[in-house]
Amino acid sequence: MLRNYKKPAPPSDDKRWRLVEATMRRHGHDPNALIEVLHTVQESFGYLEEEALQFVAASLSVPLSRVYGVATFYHFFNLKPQGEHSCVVCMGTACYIKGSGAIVEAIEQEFGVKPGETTPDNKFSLLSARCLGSCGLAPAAVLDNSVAGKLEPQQVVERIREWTK
Amino acid sequence: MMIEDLQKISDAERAEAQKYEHHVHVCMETACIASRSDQVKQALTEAAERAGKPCRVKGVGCMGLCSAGPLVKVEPDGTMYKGVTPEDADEIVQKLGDSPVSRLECDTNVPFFQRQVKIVLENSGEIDPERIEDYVARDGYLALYTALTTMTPSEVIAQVAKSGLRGRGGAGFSTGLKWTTVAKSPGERKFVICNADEGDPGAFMDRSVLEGDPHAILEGMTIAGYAVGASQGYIYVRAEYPLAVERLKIAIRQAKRLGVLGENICGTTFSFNVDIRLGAGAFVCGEETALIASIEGRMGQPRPRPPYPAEHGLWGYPTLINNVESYANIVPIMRKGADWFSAIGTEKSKGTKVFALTGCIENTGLIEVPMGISLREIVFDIGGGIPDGKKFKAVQTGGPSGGCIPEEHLDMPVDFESLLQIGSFMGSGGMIVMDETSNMVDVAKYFMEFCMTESCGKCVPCRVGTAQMYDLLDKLTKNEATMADLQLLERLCDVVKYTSLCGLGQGAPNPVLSTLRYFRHEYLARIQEANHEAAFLTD
Amino acid sequence: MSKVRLATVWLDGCSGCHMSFLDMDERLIELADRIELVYSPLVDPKEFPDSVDVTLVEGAVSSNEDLEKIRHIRKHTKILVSLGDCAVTANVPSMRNSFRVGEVLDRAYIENASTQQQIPNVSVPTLLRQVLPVHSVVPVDVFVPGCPPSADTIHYAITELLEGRTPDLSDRSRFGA
Amino acid sequence: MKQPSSRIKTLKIDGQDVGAHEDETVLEVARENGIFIPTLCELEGLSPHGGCRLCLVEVKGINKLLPACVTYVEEGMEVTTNSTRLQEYRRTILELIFSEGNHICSVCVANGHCDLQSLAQKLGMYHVSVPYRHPRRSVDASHERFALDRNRCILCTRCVRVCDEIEGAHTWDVSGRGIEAHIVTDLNQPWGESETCTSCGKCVNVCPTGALFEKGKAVAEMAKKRGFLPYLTLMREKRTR
Repeated sequence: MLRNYKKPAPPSDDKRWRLVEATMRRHGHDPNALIEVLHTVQESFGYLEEEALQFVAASLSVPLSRVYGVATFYHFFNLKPQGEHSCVVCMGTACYIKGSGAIVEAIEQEFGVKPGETTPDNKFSLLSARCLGSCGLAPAAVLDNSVAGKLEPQQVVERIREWTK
Repeated sequence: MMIEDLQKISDAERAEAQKYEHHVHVCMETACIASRSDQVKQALTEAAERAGKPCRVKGVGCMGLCSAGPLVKVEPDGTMYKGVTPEDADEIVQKLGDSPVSRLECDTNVPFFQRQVKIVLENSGEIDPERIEDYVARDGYLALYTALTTMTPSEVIAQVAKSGLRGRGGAGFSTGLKWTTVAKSPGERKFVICNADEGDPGAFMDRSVLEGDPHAILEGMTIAGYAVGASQGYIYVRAEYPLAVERLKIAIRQAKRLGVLGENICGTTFSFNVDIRLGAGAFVCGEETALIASIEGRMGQPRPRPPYPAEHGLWGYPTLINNVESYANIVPIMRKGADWFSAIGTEKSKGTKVFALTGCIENTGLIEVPMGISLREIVFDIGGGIPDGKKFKAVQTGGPSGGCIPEEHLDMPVDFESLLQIGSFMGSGGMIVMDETSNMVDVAKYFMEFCMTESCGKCVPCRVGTAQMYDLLDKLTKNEATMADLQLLERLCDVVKYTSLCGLGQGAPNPVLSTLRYFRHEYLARIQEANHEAAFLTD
Repeated sequence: MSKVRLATVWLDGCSGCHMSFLDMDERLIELADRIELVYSPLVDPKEFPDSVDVTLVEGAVSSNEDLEKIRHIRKHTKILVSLGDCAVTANVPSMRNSFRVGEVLDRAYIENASTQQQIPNVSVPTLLRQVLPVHSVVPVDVFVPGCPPSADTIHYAITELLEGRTPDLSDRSRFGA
Repeated sequence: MKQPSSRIKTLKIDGQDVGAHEDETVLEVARENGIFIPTLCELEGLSPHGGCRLCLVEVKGINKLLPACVTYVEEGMEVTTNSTRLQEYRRTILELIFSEGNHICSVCVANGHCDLQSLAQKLGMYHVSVPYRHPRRSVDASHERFALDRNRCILCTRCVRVCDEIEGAHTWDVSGRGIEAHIVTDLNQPWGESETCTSCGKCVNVCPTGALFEKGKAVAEMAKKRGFLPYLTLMREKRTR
């Protein structure tokens, strides 16, 4: 690495970049910290925008295509902004056996979005998870960051309807 | 940090506990919190204050019967309440020391509670996972202290080896042997990794242990670090488990402050640090070489083994990787001895196994049973059988690499070898019960869809093979498949199983193979009912 | 000795394989001593005969008409040979498979048509969802890849079959050539 | 370059006694002895990948199949490279590769110069019995001199490795995973707009199929020149000595 190489400045004066820079500093700008840093970016901004990827790549001295590869390999990362509200339906085996498929179908029908999609008005994103580890409450979903269990499709649809009013 | 300090904390904690006549434990795990247990705890605390009773309310880890949450346990009488709401708080507090609130009572004198043997879960439901003092009061960190001050690393390894403990992550490799290999591998640095990337759908054992007893993992890892000569540990945990991550962070902070983690642990020259690394939603990272790639900040793609991580692991250094449950067994083994541990279980599979019992079963939740128990005891005694008068059809173990076990094998003992023999797999401990309404072709398709989307894409058989098998299963479930399709499916199962690079691909055909083995008639029925023309028609 | 009854059919392909067949030139005359060409775009009969020893199929299965034809042929043929890449792999015709049938028809008959923009629907066969290689519809006995297989390859394949052997094409033919 | 100090091992490949340096792979030794093991992702001069699985061999006493490209020789090893079982597995793997993309040899620039095409012939894979998937994949022709047709990409990652390890640019990488995986330049912008690409063309020449090609080449005209790779690797090793 070049000894006098200057670390790039953040893309804007948005204060959230400080959180990202703090994570990078904590890891000594080590290229190995890429995933940790991407987590911080997503936590701070909600998704990984292109200029963020560029900034992280330059700061950690990681090739652009590798940053993009990592960001798209891991399904936890979003490259597009998410809706104001989100519903993550668990598709783990226990939830599947207990009918989480019907919940997804009901949401698809009512709001016209498939898992991974956001409504055009940006109000609501439907997501699916591999397993929330809340199998005892199957079928379960995360409605705006809180886990809810033993759900009926209609119950979830009504909750989302309130969000999208 | 000296033994006297540990003793002092322990004594103080016990003395504090003595002040209270009643102890109310509220489960504060993801599943119970989802049923508002945090509010229940708050309400109980306030109710106790109002009533002025000598009562201590504390948040604890999993008590097992997750489907009946929020669970509340009252000590010393051991009354268990289920489905508690904040509105019940006053009544529960009023009745303390009196007869229990019968409408909320959960009978603990049943096989679900009586048949379990708790080693890994010994502290779950007993201690407040966010207070190290509570852990210390139950002899926490005593095993570490003893190991560091009275045993050599090879004596520690010898004890683990003698216990007969086998890795709880799935394949059941001898833990002692793994530790020996890492200890003997030359390397200027070594690493200890805890695999907490619990990705099997329908499995939450590791989450429960991390949320309910995080210090047990830290202590187990530190003992491992001492044994193999590592000074740095990583816990690779799923980002989907925020509460577990939070509790681990708290635990690490507290352990460092107490001097049982960090520099010069327990006043010795041994130093050991633990950092958390977050997964990012890739099941394949449960595979150890992919996990290492992920900690190194790269795509989680496995590489061919050998060389094994024990010799050539994180950044090329010898690396010990065990899963959460394996580490959780270390402290009890060190404290109670190898002989005590190896007396539990079967000849080749020692100790206990934690299972997440879910699906179409009366008692859904977390159980810990001795190895060698029969599946029938688990499903019908502990699990309470199938609800709504339906008939049992199969139990699925081993996650996406496992298999579906039919009624005829229910009397088989649960151990590593027996499960393999009947075409399943111990796996990490997910156990999903299916009743007569489950269609096995659908189940096979469900798991294949999982493997297809979780395939990293590096090797051809897994990347393309799982997609092709999924398409064939999809055709079967849509009643469009022919006998030729079934033959092709079987041929692909063989190729993918034997030519894939890592365990994900090698195991991907198992759900198909096991359902074909025991439920072939369901596949044939789909073919007989099929309309073969549909596949050709214009869209 | 009675002659071997040979048929050739042309499904969705460019007829190049048939051209290559004709490129056997004078060897065709030799073959004529041992073979009776009972059905082919090259000869008159319009009905596929009830009993054929060997059928060479050029072209992929693209329409409901192809589908019916190849099933009928399979029923009445002892040895079915996929001749050329279209029959073996679906080749160029299958390039439409990445798109929906509607999209393809729109592109061909509406978007790119300067006059009479209209999708033909009278007395033309219906297109299948996907263009398929022959073996995904009926069992195939011999595969002769190539685009087209050379006259030498075709001659070799036929003479081997006449001798009752399965042709080994390892040095003679490959996809695309 | 083999170290003079490296020890010699003796082993059997397909019944033939062979000697090898201990730091050699089964694949290298087989090649030295004129024994053919099919490969696709492997390319001499690049780091091993182990993804195509065509070089899997049987080793006596080990119940798993091992990739010859990353399996090092051991004393007394008995290797079988061409059993009926291996032949069948290899054909099926080739069928899977053909079924994954849109490989239409007859209209491909690399027709006649393609590793995949010639392996199919060599291993006797005359038809693909698994259904073709016919994915809808994009073509990137934004670069001045080269183009990428993802329909013909088999994800061997030779381009990714040559760009990273030999050219040092790391313009290419794999995006996504599983059946959705595909190669991208930089942050997935058009190749022609890549800031890191040096237009050296190494990726084009190591590509085993017609996925990466020079513009202006018609069907069957895209022959690949790979002589530079062992040469550059050798020169590098000399320099670091």
